[in-house]
Parts: sequence; structure tokens; C-alpha cells
Amino acid sequence: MLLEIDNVTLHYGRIKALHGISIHVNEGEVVALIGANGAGKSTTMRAISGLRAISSGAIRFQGEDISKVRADLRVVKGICQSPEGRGVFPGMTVKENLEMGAYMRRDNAAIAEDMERVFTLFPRLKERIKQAGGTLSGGEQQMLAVGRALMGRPKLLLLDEPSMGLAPMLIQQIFNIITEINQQGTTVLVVEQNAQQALSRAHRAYVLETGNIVKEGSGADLLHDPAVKAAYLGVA
Amino acid sequence: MRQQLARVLGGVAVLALVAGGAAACKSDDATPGAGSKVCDLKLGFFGALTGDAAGLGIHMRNGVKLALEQYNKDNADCKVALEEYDSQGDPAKAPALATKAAGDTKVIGLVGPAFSGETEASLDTFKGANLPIITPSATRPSLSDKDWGVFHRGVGNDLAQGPAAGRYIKDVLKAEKVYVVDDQSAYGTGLATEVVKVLGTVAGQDKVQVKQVDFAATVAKIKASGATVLFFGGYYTEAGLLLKQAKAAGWNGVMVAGDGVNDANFIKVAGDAAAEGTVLTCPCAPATSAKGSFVADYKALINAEPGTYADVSYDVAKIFLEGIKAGKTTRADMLAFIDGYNGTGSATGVTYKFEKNGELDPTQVLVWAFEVKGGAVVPKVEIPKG
Amino acid sequence: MTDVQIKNGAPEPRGFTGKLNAMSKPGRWAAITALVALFYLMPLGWFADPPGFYNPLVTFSSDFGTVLFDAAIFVLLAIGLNVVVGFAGLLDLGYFGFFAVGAYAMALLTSPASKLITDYHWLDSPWPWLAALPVAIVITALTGVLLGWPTLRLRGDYLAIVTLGFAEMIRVIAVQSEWVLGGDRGISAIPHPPGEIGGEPIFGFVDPKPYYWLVLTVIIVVVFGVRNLARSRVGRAWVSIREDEDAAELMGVPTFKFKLWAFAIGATIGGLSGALWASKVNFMNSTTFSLENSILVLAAVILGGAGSIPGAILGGFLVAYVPEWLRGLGGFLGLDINTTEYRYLIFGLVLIVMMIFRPQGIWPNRRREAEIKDRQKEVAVGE
Amino acid sequence: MDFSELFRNFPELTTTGLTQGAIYALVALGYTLVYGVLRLINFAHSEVFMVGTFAAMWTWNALGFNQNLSPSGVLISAGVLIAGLLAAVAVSSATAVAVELTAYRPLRKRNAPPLAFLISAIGASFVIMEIIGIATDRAPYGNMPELVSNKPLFTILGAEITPVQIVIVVGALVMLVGLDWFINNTRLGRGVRAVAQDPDSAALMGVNKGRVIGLVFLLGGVMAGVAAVFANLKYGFTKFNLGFLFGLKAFTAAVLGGIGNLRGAVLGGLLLGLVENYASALVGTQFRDLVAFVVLIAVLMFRPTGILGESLGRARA
Amino acid sequence: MSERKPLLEVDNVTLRFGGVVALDKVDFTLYEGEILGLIGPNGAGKTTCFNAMTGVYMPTDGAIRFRGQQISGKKRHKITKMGIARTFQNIRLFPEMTALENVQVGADAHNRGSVPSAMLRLPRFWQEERRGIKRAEELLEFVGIKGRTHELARNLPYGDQRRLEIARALATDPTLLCLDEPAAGFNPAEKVALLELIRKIRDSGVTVLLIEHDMRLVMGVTDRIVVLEFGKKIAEGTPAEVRDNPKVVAAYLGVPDAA
Repeated sequence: MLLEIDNVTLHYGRIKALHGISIHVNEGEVVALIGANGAGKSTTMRAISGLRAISSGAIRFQGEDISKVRADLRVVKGICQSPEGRGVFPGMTVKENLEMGAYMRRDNAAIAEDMERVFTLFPRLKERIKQAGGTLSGGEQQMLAVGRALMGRPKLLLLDEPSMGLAPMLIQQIFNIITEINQQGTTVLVVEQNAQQALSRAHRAYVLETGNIVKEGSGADLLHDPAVKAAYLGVA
Repeated sequence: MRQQLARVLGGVAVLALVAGGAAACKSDDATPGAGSKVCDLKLGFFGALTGDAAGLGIHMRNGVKLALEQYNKDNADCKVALEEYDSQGDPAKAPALATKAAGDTKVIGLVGPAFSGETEASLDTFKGANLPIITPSATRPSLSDKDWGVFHRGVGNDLAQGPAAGRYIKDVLKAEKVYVVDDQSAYGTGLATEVVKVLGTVAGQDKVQVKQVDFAATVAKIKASGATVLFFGGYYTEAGLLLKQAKAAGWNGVMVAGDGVNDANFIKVAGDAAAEGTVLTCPCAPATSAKGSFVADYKALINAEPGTYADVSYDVAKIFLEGIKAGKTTRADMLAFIDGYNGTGSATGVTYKFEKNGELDPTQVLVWAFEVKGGAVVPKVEIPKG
Repeated sequence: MTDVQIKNGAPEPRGFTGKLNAMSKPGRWAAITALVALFYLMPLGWFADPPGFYNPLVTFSSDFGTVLFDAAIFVLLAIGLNVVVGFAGLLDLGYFGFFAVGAYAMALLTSPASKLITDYHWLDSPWPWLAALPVAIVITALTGVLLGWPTLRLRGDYLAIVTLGFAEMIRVIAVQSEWVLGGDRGISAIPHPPGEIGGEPIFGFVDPKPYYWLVLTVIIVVVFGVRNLARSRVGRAWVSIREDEDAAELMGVPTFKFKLWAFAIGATIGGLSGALWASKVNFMNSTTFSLENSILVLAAVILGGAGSIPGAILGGFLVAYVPEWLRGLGGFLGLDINTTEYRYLIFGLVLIVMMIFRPQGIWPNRRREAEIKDRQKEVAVGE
Repeated sequence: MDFSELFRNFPELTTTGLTQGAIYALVALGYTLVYGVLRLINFAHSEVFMVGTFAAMWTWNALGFNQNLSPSGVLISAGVLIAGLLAAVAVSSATAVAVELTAYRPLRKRNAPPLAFLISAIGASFVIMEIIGIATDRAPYGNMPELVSNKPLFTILGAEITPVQIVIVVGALVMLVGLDWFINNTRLGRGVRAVAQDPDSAALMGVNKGRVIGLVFLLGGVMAGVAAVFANLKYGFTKFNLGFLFGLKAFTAAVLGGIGNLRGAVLGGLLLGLVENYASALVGTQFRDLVAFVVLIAVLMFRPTGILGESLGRARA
Repeated sequence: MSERKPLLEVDNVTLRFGGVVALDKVDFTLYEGEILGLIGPNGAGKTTCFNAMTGVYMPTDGAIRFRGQQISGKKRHKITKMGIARTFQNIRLFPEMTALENVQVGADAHNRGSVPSAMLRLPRFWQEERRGIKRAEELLEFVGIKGRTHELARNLPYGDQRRLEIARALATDPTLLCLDEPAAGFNPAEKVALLELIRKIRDSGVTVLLIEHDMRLVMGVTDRIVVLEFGKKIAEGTPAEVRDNPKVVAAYLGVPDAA
């Protein structure tokens, strides 16, 4: 088990945003976390990456409790995230953004190698290498955010809504790349509203509703679960 | 809300208990019996000890301190204590201190207030308490306009010094073109106005701000005016900086300034070379042998060069101390003693004899010109009365 | 449905309107009355100087009555700034400027030494005190509007620097030796408030107590006015602006208008305190209007607890009183240290320590306190 | 209005204005760096500058040099100058970091509201100023050796140029370019920009926010230390409350240029130096501060976030 | 249907931020008394469109008319007074105010008494205050959170915060209520309740514009739907028409896995 979220609660002020959720991610898996807006998906991501302290429970990574570890040190341990809303540094060039992804690494040769790898995955980024992040289109920013997270050579890649605001063509492309990354050996935890794509690509998935895990199962099972369709897709 | 109120009331109650419990020894006011020796009298010093103007005030306080130290050494059985009133030079802070001093019957007299503003803000209070004061440095002429009774001035006012400085520039330096700068303080503007009055026309005039450090624009104007003499009305810091920057910019004239600049710090700020030749007027006489001892004593006690007005403060403090020695232990007696005083200060060489309005006897007000030579202020010549 | 644990029990009536109902509680009024009475009695002999005891609360090296007056003036200022900073959330670093405007307006109108009379002949004779006071206040209010009109569109720190600049501009103008305001020479002979008892003027030079009582009374009136505002549409508008200006605007709150009102009310109170102060001190000059005072008033508001009227009162009192109290502390404790010199050093340390351990202020608004306590939990890991 | 005065002295006013502006700019960078990362006005920065002036002055005095004994020879002068510079930089940056550790970090740990930071910074400012004030008897301190000559060296377009001016302007330029380079081209600099642009994303890249904040205070302190030495060279004088004056002006400069924007701080500083000098000539020295603030307010009316706008991130734009 | 009176006309509105085109010639009309759904994938420009309608943004090109009156360029609080109210996607209540006070702020939009009447507690103040409290209490009951009247907004549960936002918006007496993802984060039961509430609001005579993700909710409650994608209108019609539009299916529901 690479990541284990054990009965985690989290508060915003006095409002309980996570009601004791338990999730685990095994090495080599793609796990999807789906749910409506405000269900607590992004909050879960922030808890894993350390941007928010949890109120109770534990987050274990490779067996070690990291719930008290500072966010930047979790990156060192191998958890890299492409945050919701992409979090691209608007005033930095594409290259600098990618370099930021490798911020805690010192192996310059390997960094250059990884950058080439990102450019192979996203040729678009290579074209824009000198452009400021803020001036990229939504899709390009999304590619940049994913590519940047890859620059950290993560053991676990967290992707928060990678399809947000993307054209259908691009969504598919992004998910293809996610699959490819996974096949190259990176474990992926992806949060998605685009459930159809996410579920069809994921080995396993969890459905989150108002801070609770209401369902879990293999991607394929959930994809065809009429209850999930009814509750989430709304097109029963 | 209710709980908080209760807590506050509780807190007040606790404090009241503490106050009661403290029950410290509160000595009764000593009512000095006539003729009996009163030994817990205090002499006040009123001026800036913190804040921007503290550089001046601290030296004055030290002058008073020295006088007391010497007195207490000779009268170990009946010492006089120093009570400090730090006004920060701000008239707004003066009333609380003035009222305190007025209410403290042990305070027999006051050296100060140091500045004209705070003096003006507190004279009514001193008058109400019949507390005699001698200011060593507040030189605004109007302070003596009203017949306060308690007010005395240990220096000549702007009307004595300003015109003298003007005459010196006109008659001794024989300058054709004079540039006049002041720092907009009451003291600085007062002197500058008097100087301009005597000179008639000047090559130019500018005003700067207290605390300003860059005088480039003023220097440019001075240079462009072709003036050979620069009169500066203000205090030593700005004077030093202005002169230093003017000399650095290649101006070769002579600066003339008043006693507010007559301070070791002036030479420190301007530097020996730039300060060389600067003429400083002072409503005081040149060093006597006694003054020599004052400087040495001051250095021994304070471990610093005496600053502006430290000598005056020392001298006027000694007037009070002479009064105490003579058994004047009430304010009324002290006031009468000062009004009738006639003696020469050992540090300044000035003869202290006060007019009815509190000014120094004009016949006693000498204005001397001093000159900076080799990093020290040396006397040059007495400026003849106009 | 409920995904939050909320304390059970009947909801306590809270907030402005909730308090309207709960206000008539006699206990609370009794407590407030007792406190106010204590304030009135404070400068009197027994409280200032209980027989047989040495009262450690009394200032040692400056007159207690005058310190109380100065503190009361600061309290008034803090109440005024609290409207601007605490209620409307506008960071004003130059609030003391309004104090200066009020003081100068009062001095220029009432003093026979005013240059308006002696040099410019705009006035034939000094105005009576009672006529000048409202005019001085109106002038300050107009100054507030005049400053606010162009600048209140700026947000946050930009407003802060502009207000700071405004206060500096007023100071620089005040320093000008040749202008109306008299610079360092100042304005003297500012008359005292009128009133006689048995042929003796109530307001004289020596006794500060009547002035203190006057300002105390003014404070009570102002507190009622400000409290009424806080518990009204206007107060709600201010809080809504402070919490989410855009949302407020979209809910129909004319934010600019209410910000301007906050500024004008703050200015009015500042001007009022300046005018009262001027008529006590009799003489004033440019020295008093340094920037430090603006910062001290702001410190008072935040130290007490921004947005809380009792907090502003307490903060204003402490900021004026503690340095004065520290003056003679060394002597009182029998120590050979001159606390006069160290008092601002100690005061600075107190500010830091207070903000670390009580960032919400000493007597905060209950809502703010809850908010700040919640904030403390909302930190990222390891911050 | 005295235009003749302005025109006659224009070249000289410009050179002195630029020299002064360079010092403002260096101090302004400290405000802007901290603001860019923390969105806070570091009120204590003025004192960081002030302690630097004393550190340099005392170092020179301790080396045996004073106004009457200046080192002879360019090499020795430069050595002495650099010794003072190092001392000032060390003391200023140590003070800046100490302020961060005592007055800011504990508050950040508690997620205190922004106003609390303002007050604790004011408290820190009081403490530093009072300590120096008490230590120096609140007297001006001016025992300064002549390390760089201030005699005119040559004339350009009617303006006499002195070595001091050259050292200050060139030195400031080197510092500014160096800082700009550091922020834009080094790994640590990228970390600073990342935290400024998006603190959360930066943490997700493994940037230690606490260290970046410490670094920003350190850099601000370094700049203030250099500015302190330049101020010493130019004025040969310091005082416990000197920081207030420079701090206020530098802060104004930072806002003028666009607080949080490094190049804005430089532009604002130079502009303010020039405006002050021109205004002194045009309407009288006593109005220079008035004019400076009027210009500030006028600029903010039309460009509410300063001339170059906010954001440390866009510093390269 | 042809008798319908247009309430809000979005007339060829284009909105650019720098180089990015957020809205591209969007054109639709909202008729009195209807519930119009505005849907589209994340980032399609729904909220931007909303913001343009409530005066937060000025359209770069085109016009927005409310009852025939231009609203672009008007002050935001004036637009509210004209009768447009809104809620926010990411709830923006005044957290330190009680529920009642939050609604009162909305009700104050039509109060005229200002500083003097409040300071001196003039009769007008009491009159307006009483009326405001009464109205606020009614609205809290209407949206179903009467029990929370004196809770601070920040302490309300998520669902109640959403309801409170609606009550606050209704307090401004709008003709048009714009709801920005009101069901975000709701469970099915809550969504059903919300559906009821929206109908109730419409029945009380308020026209509703609804941005929503949940298609079932949108399909269930709206009369007509406008679909945006990448700032462009790609479809408009009744729920049934929109549901069957292949463009909409592709854009909104995501592409099924090609593999």
C-alpha cells in the first residue's frame, strides 16, 4: 500500500469538510476520486499534499504517518500534485514552471532528461517554452501543471481535475497521457468531475459525497453502477 | 458581554485590593517649618529626554545633574534630588508634567522648560503654583510678554542674539551677499528674521525641515546666489549637514549660526574640515577658568563633551542650589531669592540678574562671536551692542 | 442534513439586533453605570490617592488628572478610528491628521492670537467657544470627505499609504512657519470652554479634572451614537464591506457611500477630540502632530480589539496611560533605573508580545474573537 | 514657483536626485520583497536600515578611522569601506531576520490577522529604535572618515559629478541588477517568485515557505545594509531616528512604483529622489515632502497599483 | 409563448480578458416568469456571463438590457436595486454576521434611512428596522432555515449556507434571481428540496436564472436551457431538445472512452 488515508476528518473553521474518510492507493494503481462540486474531493487532495492540516485520523505514505509533515517535505517523499485550478505560476515561463517542478532535486542531468520526457508527452509545451504561464490557454496550462508535477519524479501523482475546462479532444488526450504515465510506473490518484473518463481509466474509484465516501469499487463496476449514474451523472 | 463586564469589574476589584494591600509607606507631605533645615527638596528639569529632540535635552539635564552632584558632595547631610520631566519637546505632553511638578511641593524650582512651545503650554500652570522656573534655552521673546512672575530666562532671547549676529555679518565680516536659511523652528525662524532685519537685503532665503538630511537643493541655491556668508537659524544637526554638503559642493563661504549650533555634535556632523571657520554667536561670555573646570567636570561625570546649553543649565541650576543653601525652602522664598539674584555663572561667564519680566538684565546680556578652529569652538570677539 | 456539530441548546440571541432585545437587562445596566461612575470618580482624591495607601495605579511622575484627560482624548480618538478600521475595515494610517485639523480649526477660530485675526483679518474677533466647536467639527468632517472622495476607491495597503501621506501633508503644512498655522511658534491663548460656578470658571489652567469629566461625557455620548450606528443598517453595511466588499455591493450596499460615511464619522470624532484638546492646552504647535501619534492610535484600536467599542476604549486608555505610568515606575519600586527612558522600549515589547499571544486584542468583539480562534486552527501543516 | 531656480540648477538637481533616489530604491526593495511574498508592510524595515548606518560607522571608528583620520590610498580606503559594508550588511540582515523570527513568525504560526502583523512590526520598530537611541544618547553620530572623495571629478552637461555619486549610483545599480538576476535566474530566486505568485503551488513544488520568507527578509536586510553605507558616504551622519525618514520615503517609493514589484521599487525610488529635488528648487525645500506625497496620491489616482503594478512574479516584465 | 415579455436580453455579448476570449458573441433572452438554465462544462464561461449580467464585468462588446434598460456600466448596487439578485458559486456570505443580519443586508437595499436616522434612532429607523427583521424572518422561514436565525453564518452547515444565500438575495426584492450552482455539494435528498425551493421562488413571481452542473436538476426544473462551451452558445431550447443535441452531449457529459 503506497498511500493510506485512515479515517481522516478536516474542518474549515467550524464546518466539517471531511467526515472520517478512508482511502487507500496501491503501488502502480490509478485510483479515481469522483463526486460533485463541494463534495470534498479537492479538500482530500489538500490534506494529502499537506496544504491543510487534518483534524483527526492519519495519512500514511509508504507506511509512515505523514500527517504532521510539512507540505514541501511531502514532495521530497515523492508526492507531487497538479492542483485544482492548475496553480501555474503566471509570471514564470513554461520552462521555469517545469523547473519549479524539480525544485527539490539537484540532479541537473536527470532534470533535463525529465524535461525532454515532458516535452515528448506534451509537444505543445515545447513550442511555448519561453512563454509566461499566465498567457497560456486553459488546456496548455493544464498540460503544464501535469508536466510540472511529473518533473518531481513522483512516486504518487495527485491530479486534481485535470480535465477542467478542456475541450473533449484534449480531455481524452490528457487521460491518455495519464494512462501512459501510469504504465511508465507512476501511481496516480485523480480527482475528477468527468466521471466517465475517470472511471473508465481507473483501476479503482471512490465516490465522495458531502465529505463522506459513499461508494468504492473498481472503475468498471462504478461506471456501470446505476446508482452512481443517477446520483452523479444525472442522466439516468 | 455580561460575562466580560463581570470579569472587568472583578479585575477592578482585585486591583483595588492590591492597591489597599500594598499599603506602602506613603510619607506625609513635609511641611517645612520656618527656618528649619529641609532636606528632601527636589530640583526639576523639564525638557526632551526621549524623542527627536532628546539630543539637546539630555545635555541640559546632565548640566543640572552635574550641579547637583557637586552640591550634594558638599552637603552630604542635606541632599537635593533631581526630578526629571521628559516632555519629548512636545507641548502636548507638557501639561501633565507641569501639573505634576506644580503639585509636588518638594519641587522648589525648575530648570526648563527647554523649548519655547512647551514653556508656553505650561507657564499658566507654573504661575498657578508659584513655581519658579529658569529656562536655559527657550529664547522666544514673547515668553516674557506677560508678567508671569515665575518665569526667568537664563539666556538672551532671539532679540538679543539675532540682531547681534546680523551686525557681526554686516560690520565684522562685511559680507555683500548673505544667504539665510532657517529650519522653521520658532528659534531658527526667530533668529533668521532678526538677521534679515539687520541686513536689509539678502542674496536669498530658504527654509528647510527639522530632521531633513539632504540639502542638495538648498546648497544649489546657495551656490547659485554667490553668497559668501550663510546664516543658519536652527540647531546643530541640520547646520552640520547643510554646511558639510555645501562645502562638499564647492561653496567656500563662512557659515554663521546661533547658540543652537554651538555644540560638539555640530563639528562631529559637519566634520572638522568643513566646520573650520564657522562663526557661532552666543549670548554668553567666553571661557573663564571656571568654565575650564566645568568642561572637565562634565566630561568626568558624563563621559561626553558638554552639549549646547549644558553650561547654562549648570549655571541656572546653581542659582537654585545657592537659594536652597541660603535656606530658601519654600517656593515663595526661592522666587524672591531669584528675583534678587545677581551673580556670575561659572560655566557661561554670564552675569545673572533678572528683570521684572524675567528676562536677563539687558545690560548683562553680552553676545560673543565664537569661531570653530581646529575642531573646537574658541571665543573670538564680543559683538558690540547695536 | 446537518454536517456540522453545533452546540445544542436554544440559540443565544446574538448580534446587533439580537442584543436589542436583551439590552434591557437591569444587571447589565447596573454594571455599566457602576463602571461609568468609577470613571467619573477616578481623578478624585480618594481614588487617586486613597488615604493611608499608596495607590500603584496613579502615575508617579506626571499628573494623574492630566494623564486621565490625555487618556480620555486618546480613547475618543480610538473610538473614532475604530469606526474606520474596526467597523468598515479601512486601514487608515493617518488618523491623527483629523485630530490636527480639529485642533487647528478650533484654535484659529477662538484664539485672539490667531493669524486669521492678527494677520489676515478674515475675522474681526475671536469666535465664542460654543460657536467655534461645531464649526471645527464640520470642517474636520469635510476634510474627511474631501480626502475620502478620491482615495476610498483604493484598496487595502494603498489606502494606508495615502492616508499616511495625508497626515504627513498636514504636518508639513503645520510646520510652515509663515503660514496661518504658525508652525513651531504655534497658536497661543486658545480659550477654555465657558462656564462658571460661583464666579469661578469651571475650566481653568491648573485643574485638569473638569476637562476630564467633559471629555468623559463626550465619550459617553459618542459611544451611544457609534453603538447605535453599529447596530443599524449602517453598521451592517460596514461589516458587510469589511467581510466581502464585492458581495456587499452585489447585495445592493452602496459601498462607496458607506465607506465615505465611515471616513467622515471617524474624521468628525477625530476633529472633536482635537478641538477639545486644543481648548484645554491653551497653546499648541506643529510638534504635536507627528506621524507616531497616528500609529499609536492605530495600535490602540488593534490592541483593544478592532471592531469592539469597549476594546477601543481600553486600548486608547492603555496606549496613553501605560507609557506615563512607566515613567516613574523605577522610582516607585525603589530601583535605580530611569524608566522614563525605557518606556517606549517596554511599550514596543508589550505590543509584540500582545500580538503574539492575543492577536484578537484585549477585549475583542466576540465575533472577531471566534473568527481569529478559528483561523488559528486553519494553518497548513508545519506553519 | 521658481522656474528659473529649477532650470539653472537642473543638471545638478538631477544628479543629486538620482543619487538620493538610488538609496531610496535600495531601501524600497526591502519593503517590496517582503510585501511581494507576505502581502505585508514591514514597518520595522526602516530600523533595519538605521542599524546598518551605525554598524558601518562604528566599524570604521573601531578600525581607528574617523573624520580626522581618513585612510590614505585607494586600496586601503576601499578595504575600509568594504569592511564597513560587510558589517552593515551583516547587522542589517541579522536584524531583518530577527524581526521576522520574533515579530512575524510567531504570528504566522497562529495565522493572526494582517493588522496584528502591522502592530507587532510597529512594536519591533519601537524596540530597535529605542535600543539605539538609548545607546547613543539620542545624539547625531557623525564621526565619519572620508572614504570616497566628494570633490567633483568631472562635469557632464553642467553637472559636477563626484566619486561618491558614482559609487552610490553604480553600487546601487550593481545591487539592483544582482538582485534582479538572483530572483529571476537562481533556484532560490525562483522559489521566492513561486511563493509570491502562488504560495500553495509553491509548497506543492517542495518550496519551504518559511525558508523563502527568511530569505526575503535577509535579502531586504542586505539591500538596506548597502543603502545604509551609501547614506553614510553621502551624509556622513546618522541618528537613532534616521530610519523613520528614509523608511517613509522608501515605502512611498515602493508604492509609487508598484509594491511587490522589484523594478517598480527602483523606478519609484529614482523618481521620488528626482521629484523631491526638483520640488525643492521649484517651490522651496520646506515643501519637498508635501510635493512627494501629492505626486504619490496623483499617481495612485490614475494607476491604483503604482506605476508598474504589483507582483513580484512579474518582475521580469 | 410568443406573448412572453423579455426581461433580460443578452445581446451579442463578447468579453475579453487580455488575449483570452471569455465570452464570444453570446446571445439569448430571458423571459419573465421562466426558469432558464445556463449550463456548460467547467470553464465554459457561465460564471463570467453571470458576472457580466450583474455588473461585475463590463462586456467588451454587445449589450445587456434589463427590462429594456442598459445595465452594462451601471454601478453594481444600482443593478441590484433595479431588481437583479444573485448567489455565488463559492458561497460568499458575510461570515461574521448572523443569518438574520445577512438577510437584513439584502433587505436594506431598499431602505433609505442612513446615518442620522440610525444614530439618533429616529422613528424611521425603527420602522425600517422592524420591517427588515420581519421580512428577513419570513425569508429564513421561506428557505427553511428559521431555526438558524441567530447563528453566525460561518457556523451554518454547508447546505444551510446555500439556502441563506438565496434568502439574502431574495431580500433585495428581485425580479430576476440568478443562482450560481446552488446545488453544488448537495446530496440527492437536498437537491430535491432545492428543486422545490426554486419552483416556489418562481411561483412567487421571481424569474430565475440557474447555472448548474447537475443535469437532472436542470432538466427537472428549468423551462428552457442555454448551453455554453468555450464562451460560445452551442445550443438553446427546452430540456428535451437540449438533451438530445449531440453537441451538448459531447461537450457536457464528456467523451466516452474511445478505447
